[in-house]
Amino acid sequence: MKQAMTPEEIKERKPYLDWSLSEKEYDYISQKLLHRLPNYTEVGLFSAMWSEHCSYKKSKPVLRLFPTKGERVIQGPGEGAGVVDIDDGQAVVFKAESHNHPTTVEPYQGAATGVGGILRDVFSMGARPVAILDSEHFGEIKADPVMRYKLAETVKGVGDYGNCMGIPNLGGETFFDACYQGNILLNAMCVGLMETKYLEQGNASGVGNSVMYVGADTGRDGIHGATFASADFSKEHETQRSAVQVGDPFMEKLLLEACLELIQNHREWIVGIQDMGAAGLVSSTAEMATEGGAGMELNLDLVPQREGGMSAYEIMLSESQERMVICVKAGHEADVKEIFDRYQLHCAVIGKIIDQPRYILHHDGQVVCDLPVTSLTSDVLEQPGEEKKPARLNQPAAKWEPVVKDAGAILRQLLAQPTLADKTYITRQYDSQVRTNTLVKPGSDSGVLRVRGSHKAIAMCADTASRYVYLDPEIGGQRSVVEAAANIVASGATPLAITDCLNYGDPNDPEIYWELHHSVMGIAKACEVLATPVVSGNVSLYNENDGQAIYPSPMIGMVGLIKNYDHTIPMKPQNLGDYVYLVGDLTDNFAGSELQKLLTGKISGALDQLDLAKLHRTMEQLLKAEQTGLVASCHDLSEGGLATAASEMLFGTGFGLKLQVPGPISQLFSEPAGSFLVTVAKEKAASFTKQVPQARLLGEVTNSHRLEITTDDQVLNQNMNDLEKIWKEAIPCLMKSKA
Amino acid sequence: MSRVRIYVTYKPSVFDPQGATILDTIQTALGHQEVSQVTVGKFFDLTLPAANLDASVKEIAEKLLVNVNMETYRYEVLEEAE
Amino acid sequence: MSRVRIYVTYKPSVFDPQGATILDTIQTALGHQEVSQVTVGKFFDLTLPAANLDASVKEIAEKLLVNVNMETYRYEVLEEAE
Amino acid sequence: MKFAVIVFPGSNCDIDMYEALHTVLGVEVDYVSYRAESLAGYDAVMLPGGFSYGDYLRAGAIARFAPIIPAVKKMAAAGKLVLGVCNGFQILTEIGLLPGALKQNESQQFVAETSTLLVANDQTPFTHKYQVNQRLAIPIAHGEGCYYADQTLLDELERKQQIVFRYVNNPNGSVNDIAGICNEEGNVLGMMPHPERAVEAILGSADGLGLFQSMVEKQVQA
Ligand SMILES: Nc1ncnc2c1ncn2[C@@H]1O[C@H](COP(=O)(O)OP(=O)(O)O)[C@@H](O)[C@H]1O
Ligand SMILES: [Mg+2]
Repeated sequence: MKQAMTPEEIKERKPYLDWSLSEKEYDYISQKLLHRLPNYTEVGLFSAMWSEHCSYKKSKPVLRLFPTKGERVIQGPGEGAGVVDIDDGQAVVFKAESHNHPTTVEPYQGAATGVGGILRDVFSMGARPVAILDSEHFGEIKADPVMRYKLAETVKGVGDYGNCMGIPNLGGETFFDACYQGNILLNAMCVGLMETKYLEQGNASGVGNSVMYVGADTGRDGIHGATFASADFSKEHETQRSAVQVGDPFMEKLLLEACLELIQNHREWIVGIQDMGAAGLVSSTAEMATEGGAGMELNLDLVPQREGGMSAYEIMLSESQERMVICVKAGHEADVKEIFDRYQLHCAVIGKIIDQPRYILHHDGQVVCDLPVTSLTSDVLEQPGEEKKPARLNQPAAKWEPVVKDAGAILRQLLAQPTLADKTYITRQYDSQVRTNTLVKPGSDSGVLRVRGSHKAIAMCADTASRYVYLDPEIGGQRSVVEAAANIVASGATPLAITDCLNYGDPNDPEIYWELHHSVMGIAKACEVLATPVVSGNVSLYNENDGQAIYPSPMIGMVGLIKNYDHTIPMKPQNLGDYVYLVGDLTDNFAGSELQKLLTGKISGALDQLDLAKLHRTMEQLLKAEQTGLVASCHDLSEGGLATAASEMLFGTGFGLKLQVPGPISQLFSEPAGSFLVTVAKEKAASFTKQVPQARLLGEVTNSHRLEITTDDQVLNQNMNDLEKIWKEAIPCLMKSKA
Repeated sequence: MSRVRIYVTYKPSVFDPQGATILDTIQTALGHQEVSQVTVGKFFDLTLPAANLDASVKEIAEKLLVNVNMETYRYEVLEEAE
Repeated sequence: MSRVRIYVTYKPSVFDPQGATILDTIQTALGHQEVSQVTVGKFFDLTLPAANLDASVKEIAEKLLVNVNMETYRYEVLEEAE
Repeated sequence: MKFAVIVFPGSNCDIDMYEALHTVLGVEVDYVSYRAESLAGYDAVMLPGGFSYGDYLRAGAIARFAPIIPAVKKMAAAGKLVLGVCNGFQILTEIGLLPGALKQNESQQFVAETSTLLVANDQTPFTHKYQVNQRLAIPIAHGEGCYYADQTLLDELERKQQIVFRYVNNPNGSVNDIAGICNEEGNVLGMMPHPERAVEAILGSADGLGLFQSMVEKQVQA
């Protein structure tokens, strides 16, 4: 094939600038790595592999701050997904991934392929995906029909893919704020289970071993997806969008079953396996070769292709979905092929491992690429960003004091805010029970899944606290982890580890880099204190629209372990007359709260420091109480504070709560980190308070179906049926509005 | 009043898993090896006044019926009447 | 080879919520009050030899593409070639 | 009594059905591939839920050509019990073992929730452990579950008591609130709700147990 430009023309005309490769990087590659000018195909490969999406060149220095080790960590970051021991030779495998740009451009397919991609990451490790979670951030939908359409399509995309695969959706979050109007966020998380002995890694080695390609044919889908995802998303790009990736969950289901059959029954045939994600074939193969310390030679004419006339560059960078690469031991190619044939999947040997550390590509009878393997992967120039504390943080606004005249009216308004309102419109489109292990469906603090054949269960959640991160990246980062841990603990599970998706604006802006750096510091610190190492994650930068960045939005996906699922704690009160306790504190700082947004239309102010050690101690005590059967129900306070949490506990039950809360009524709407409402049977009260000394008795569970809270200055007394109606109808009503 | 038919199909380079599966079924399950290509599309029949037809159809198609990221369309007038 | 287009629609007695929803959106959200009816259908373009066309198409349509309990179809030849 | 759970490419509630029978009811059950051509030795056939062939075209439309289908029809003709759940129901209508068809939900959205069913006929081999008008909490999860039959067929179904389950709150627009129907002989049942997901109280409901117990007892009597 003819190269579109000669190396000299490339040097002169610098087309790589459009592909987000800088002149400095180009010069470094030519002078220091290759000692020659790269050809057209090679420059294309470099621009994709050196994009932030593949190389993490900007974020790597910051990511090193994360604690990644722990007693239970079997595999930390760097592989398809993190692997954490859950005893008995079993492990939980999980990772989250962002698909923000594709979802913003084409919500249905973007969301669907986001789910598809993260599933492959997990099953390429040898684990069976058992749950999907999704974190979605939208702009305001009230006055924006396009945003409503995007919400509907995103949800349909997440649902259709997971439903078709038969993997239950166990939770997520849906958040609304104007900062996502031009750039929505879709982070998908997958949790898998495996026998530890089947652990697979994405590496390729052993001279003479084969490189096999399996799954869907390669087409021109999503070419430059990786660089596209790493570039500011402005109007200009709207013309580039024909290369949409289309998901085929049916093919993925076959691929999943075939890969697991191969790994579990014939592990000895293979060296490593990896899915083709961002930057497709080049990224998967180059990373596998780097990982295995090997060289690789591929013949692109052997790659199954859906369209004729694709260039080497297109074949290597295609982001067609549902494809995997396997390094197969010499002599077992036919055996492997037999398995994939049986699932009616394409499978072809496309190359082999060679004895020099080079990455060589043949196409149309020519060598189109001949590079040192590591030049594409580990030799990337790291680019720690310049940092500058954002101006808004130098002088945070004065402390805001809410005036709450009618607490009932405020509560009703809060419950109608889409961020707080019932998400059944969304979760009802997701199958959450398929494969019959779901103990707690979406709608509680965490989703809980039984580990079939054992008495164990795993709990999981996905949380972001972007408003808090915006007001103070470091404390906000800590809060994100505390919020996730609180959800896990509320369900009765011991937090094990986290995965993350770091969603930020343009890192070349020093203020945004500072946000990234400081929020990661906060996350790292909280993970250290709460003993939840980071085992996998993903970075999504350049979340901007016409120069307007989103709030810094690190998403935390946490998984916890319940050793005996009889001790799974429900969110709803169970018995009339049970005592109600507050574990943790309320606060008079409303910076970043839903109340502040409701009453002032914006958020501002400084955050209070968190006492992480104390929060950790409290959670441990609460957990102990849960595991010894002292707790009847538990819910953590998050957006909307105690009043909202209490309402959520009562919805769908016939119960009421009668509480006495010292302090001004406004505090019922404050959002302290890591506080809980807990109900306890009266006869267990003494043991409970002994176990959790700081628990404060607030009142008890009634059968009036009213929420009655007396404070120092006001009484809140609301009929739960009225509140439930408001809460339930808010999102369906907004979605139906014609405005 | 006119009756208009708007045909919507995937752009040629967009992968159509449904079309691929149907073709495979026709060839293998039904044994019609002689069928060599299947593409799937949708159509919408609209009744609307003849005045300003072109502008109306264009707007309705591009704003609602067609996903311009991955689909293309064309339309024809089926019949015209008063 | 011929290129054949098979149109599949619901039988008239079968309620099509999709058409109704689209009509509603066109009228209210897009403000095109003048549109008075929308029906939706699918079509399949098949490439196959001209010989025995009618029998082949009938078989493929009735065995696979159409659920005769609720759908009807018709087809037309788009083009003929060697 | 021996059950067969048919596995089509894209089936995904096969394991749910298997576990309900094997682990919860403790009866003999095997997975049987869609490629098999015989069901000799089995007393009952279960077509599980999922997305056979991706549900491309129409739900259940392509599964109709699977090699196992003639054997399923043979079982039905021989009076053995055949149960299709969700995608299995869709397949049973596509292969003509049950009348009518399943359309996209009226809301045009996938719907997953626990539905309340009314037992409309407790005289079938699948429901004799229930009482007529008994309410059952059974999960549903489908996008194409709107049962359609024209008026003539509907009248006939009503007259011949082929309607086995109805929804209390119709979630998908099915005519006459139909959630499940059987054939005239009563040995083939298709239903959109998932009884196999309702066999353990810790998962939310055990109301589906009666259906499987009915099948097992029926067989023992036979
Ligand atoms: N997009 C979504 N997908 C799945 N579940 C969701 C989604 N959005 C919200 N949920 C579920 O709704 C419930 C409430 O969410 P949220 O208010 O974020 O809970 P919390 O404040 O406890 O983190 C949770 O169970 C959550 O898993
Ligand atoms: Mg919570």
